[in-house]
Amino acid sequence: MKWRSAEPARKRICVCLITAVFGAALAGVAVGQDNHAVDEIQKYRQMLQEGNPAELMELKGEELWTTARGPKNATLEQCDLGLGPGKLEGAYAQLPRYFADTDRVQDAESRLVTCMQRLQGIGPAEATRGWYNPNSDLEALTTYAAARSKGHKIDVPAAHPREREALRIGEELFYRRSGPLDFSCATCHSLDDRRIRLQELPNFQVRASAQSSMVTWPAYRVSQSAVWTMERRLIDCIRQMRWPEPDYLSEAIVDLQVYLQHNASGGVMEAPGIKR
Amino acid sequence: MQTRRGFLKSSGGLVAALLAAGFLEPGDLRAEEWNKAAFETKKMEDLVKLLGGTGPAESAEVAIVAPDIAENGAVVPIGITSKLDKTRAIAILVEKNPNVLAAMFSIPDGTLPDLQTRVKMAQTCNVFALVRAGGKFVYAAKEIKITLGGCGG
Amino acid sequence: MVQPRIFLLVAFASVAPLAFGDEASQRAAEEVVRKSFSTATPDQWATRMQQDEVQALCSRYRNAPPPEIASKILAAQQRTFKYPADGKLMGDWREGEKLASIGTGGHIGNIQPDPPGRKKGGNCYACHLLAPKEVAAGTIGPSLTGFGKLRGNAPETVKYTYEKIYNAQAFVPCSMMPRFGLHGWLTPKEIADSVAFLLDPESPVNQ
Amino acid sequence: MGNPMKIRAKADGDLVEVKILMSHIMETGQRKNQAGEPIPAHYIQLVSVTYGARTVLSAQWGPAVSANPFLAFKFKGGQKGEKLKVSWTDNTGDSRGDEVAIG
Repeated sequence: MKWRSAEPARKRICVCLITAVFGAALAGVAVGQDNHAVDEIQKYRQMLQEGNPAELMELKGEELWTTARGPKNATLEQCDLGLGPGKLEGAYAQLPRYFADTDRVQDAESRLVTCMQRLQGIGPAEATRGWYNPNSDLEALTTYAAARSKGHKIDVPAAHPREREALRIGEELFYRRSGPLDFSCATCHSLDDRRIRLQELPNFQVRASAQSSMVTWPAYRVSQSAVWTMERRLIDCIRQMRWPEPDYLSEAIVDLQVYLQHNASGGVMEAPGIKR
Repeated sequence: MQTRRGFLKSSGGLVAALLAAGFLEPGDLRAEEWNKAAFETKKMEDLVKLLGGTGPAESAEVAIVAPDIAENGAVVPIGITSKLDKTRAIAILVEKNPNVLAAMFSIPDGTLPDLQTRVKMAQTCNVFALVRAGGKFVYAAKEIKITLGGCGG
Repeated sequence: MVQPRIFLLVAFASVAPLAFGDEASQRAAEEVVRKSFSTATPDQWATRMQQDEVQALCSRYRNAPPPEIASKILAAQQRTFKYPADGKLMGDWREGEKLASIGTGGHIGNIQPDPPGRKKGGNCYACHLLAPKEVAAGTIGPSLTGFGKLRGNAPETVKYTYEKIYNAQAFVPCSMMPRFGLHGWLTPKEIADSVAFLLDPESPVNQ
Repeated sequence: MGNPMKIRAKADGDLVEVKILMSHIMETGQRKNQAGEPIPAHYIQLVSVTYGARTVLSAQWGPAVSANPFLAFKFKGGQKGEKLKVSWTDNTGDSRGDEVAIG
């Protein structure tokens, strides 16, 4: 509880600065401009909702899921994403979670790689090759899996000791500052109602805000003309922080997702979303 | 709910379908081939001339439905409606793109002059909706501001 | 300037606190970081992953250090300033304006690195409103519109502005703002140009 | 041959509302890759939507249409259960056709 006091205190300082130093009138002008810009951006996003190209990735993922592939010439239909073999509906919303058979906490993508290896005989190197290229197989499968959780509540209680440990590490990583810009995830994501440029930023310390973000990933990013999964999103946030690139499917990325999904628990999945 | 089946594996059928459309008038957009020259024009007036028309004049009967601000120039949603009788063709132009023409549509009888698509914009500028109705070219304009979102890198 | 510790109603909507943030958790997280960034070169480790003392403390205290830690950070950071060789703390606002919009430079990794030598900017607009004409201005930090108009550009103000950009944590311990000068992200000359963008009466920030 | 399209066609009385998403990179030919080499142009040029023998929309596109193009329009006279066909051809000669039953 004690660490939560940080942001309200900082916000108060900001408010003091704006009103005392710059004057209420000036602040008022700035807010007026903001509102028009924000309204029009809302309109922009609403128009994009009409047709989300992520549905094309969903289609591709479905085809990959149901097509026999690999040395074992098998489909992924018996893949166990946590609710049992072949039980796909709602499974993504409960990830990451601990899997006894691999003795690891896994997110959707790392679990899909496990399934590809065990069911299809496709090794991790092949399964993940070019994963970050637009429309990659693994991202398509993840998008398909996430879409099969539409309407399900995110539910990551982190009750298992290993999940609890991942949550502890995930929170630690969220606040970890380093590099030439002193950034951590918290730099952009621990304040309410803030924007970077015109992009609103979720505050992952606040449940409702964390939910509004996490329920829409994976998402089609219009600036990239591609669907990004949460793995990709996090790896790129870290790139923007000017850190080195973390490994795909690495423990750090899974643990961060445990923290984010835990905080967003209760949110109803709407993925795939569409974003800037 | 939705059925889907690929039916066309080569381009032959498409050209035939476009030829069969019969939506064009002589000297107008040519259905049988992509109009390379049209997509190389730099100004709306030049495009209209190329298509055999004059003008165009601004018309309140044509409307552009689009946000004032787009968060990314790579995807700008544009809706166009025309209240003019005999609207036979609609084109979307982006004033400051390297080539001005983004897309043109022919509107056969029975299809409403009301469509939506998405275009790329290199920078803040006017978008034009060019309409050919009753043999005349008219247009509507709307400025759309392209902003930067996100971290900037 | 030490932040008051205040509890607001936000706690209601906050996610159930974990009350971690102890040294053991921090050490465990570092272990995971070691394993998870396997492609980082030794140089990248040293310059981008290894935490300095301030970064480690701010991480541990979730950017709200207790008073004694906060004072320690302030004192140490106030000794870090370096100034331009020519002593001019106010440069060319036009150059500062350019730097405020540059968000590229310094990206590494295999997926989307910057080309070598790509110019680094301050990217001020990511977080601050500056010239009112720029619609796409962020709100992570306070609005700086009219900064010079309101404060003037007396030598103390110029010096304060320079030092604030050079090392924000010399004024607010664990500030979110990058320590642009300390890390050499911006050169003293570039910081002076940014000062001019904020303070010069001709700058669009003050129009 | 390109990837499948996503087509929605919904009849409301006599009026059919059509929404189409196509999978295509729509590369302009004016961008460069990380090595500084130009990325060749690759974009859809011709689009046709047919209902039986009747063409209900045809289009010519340039590289300024966004990646993974979206197209929405309405036409009169379509019947529920009947087929609607959408096809495209790009500048490399590749093409794709898909069909959907009007819902």
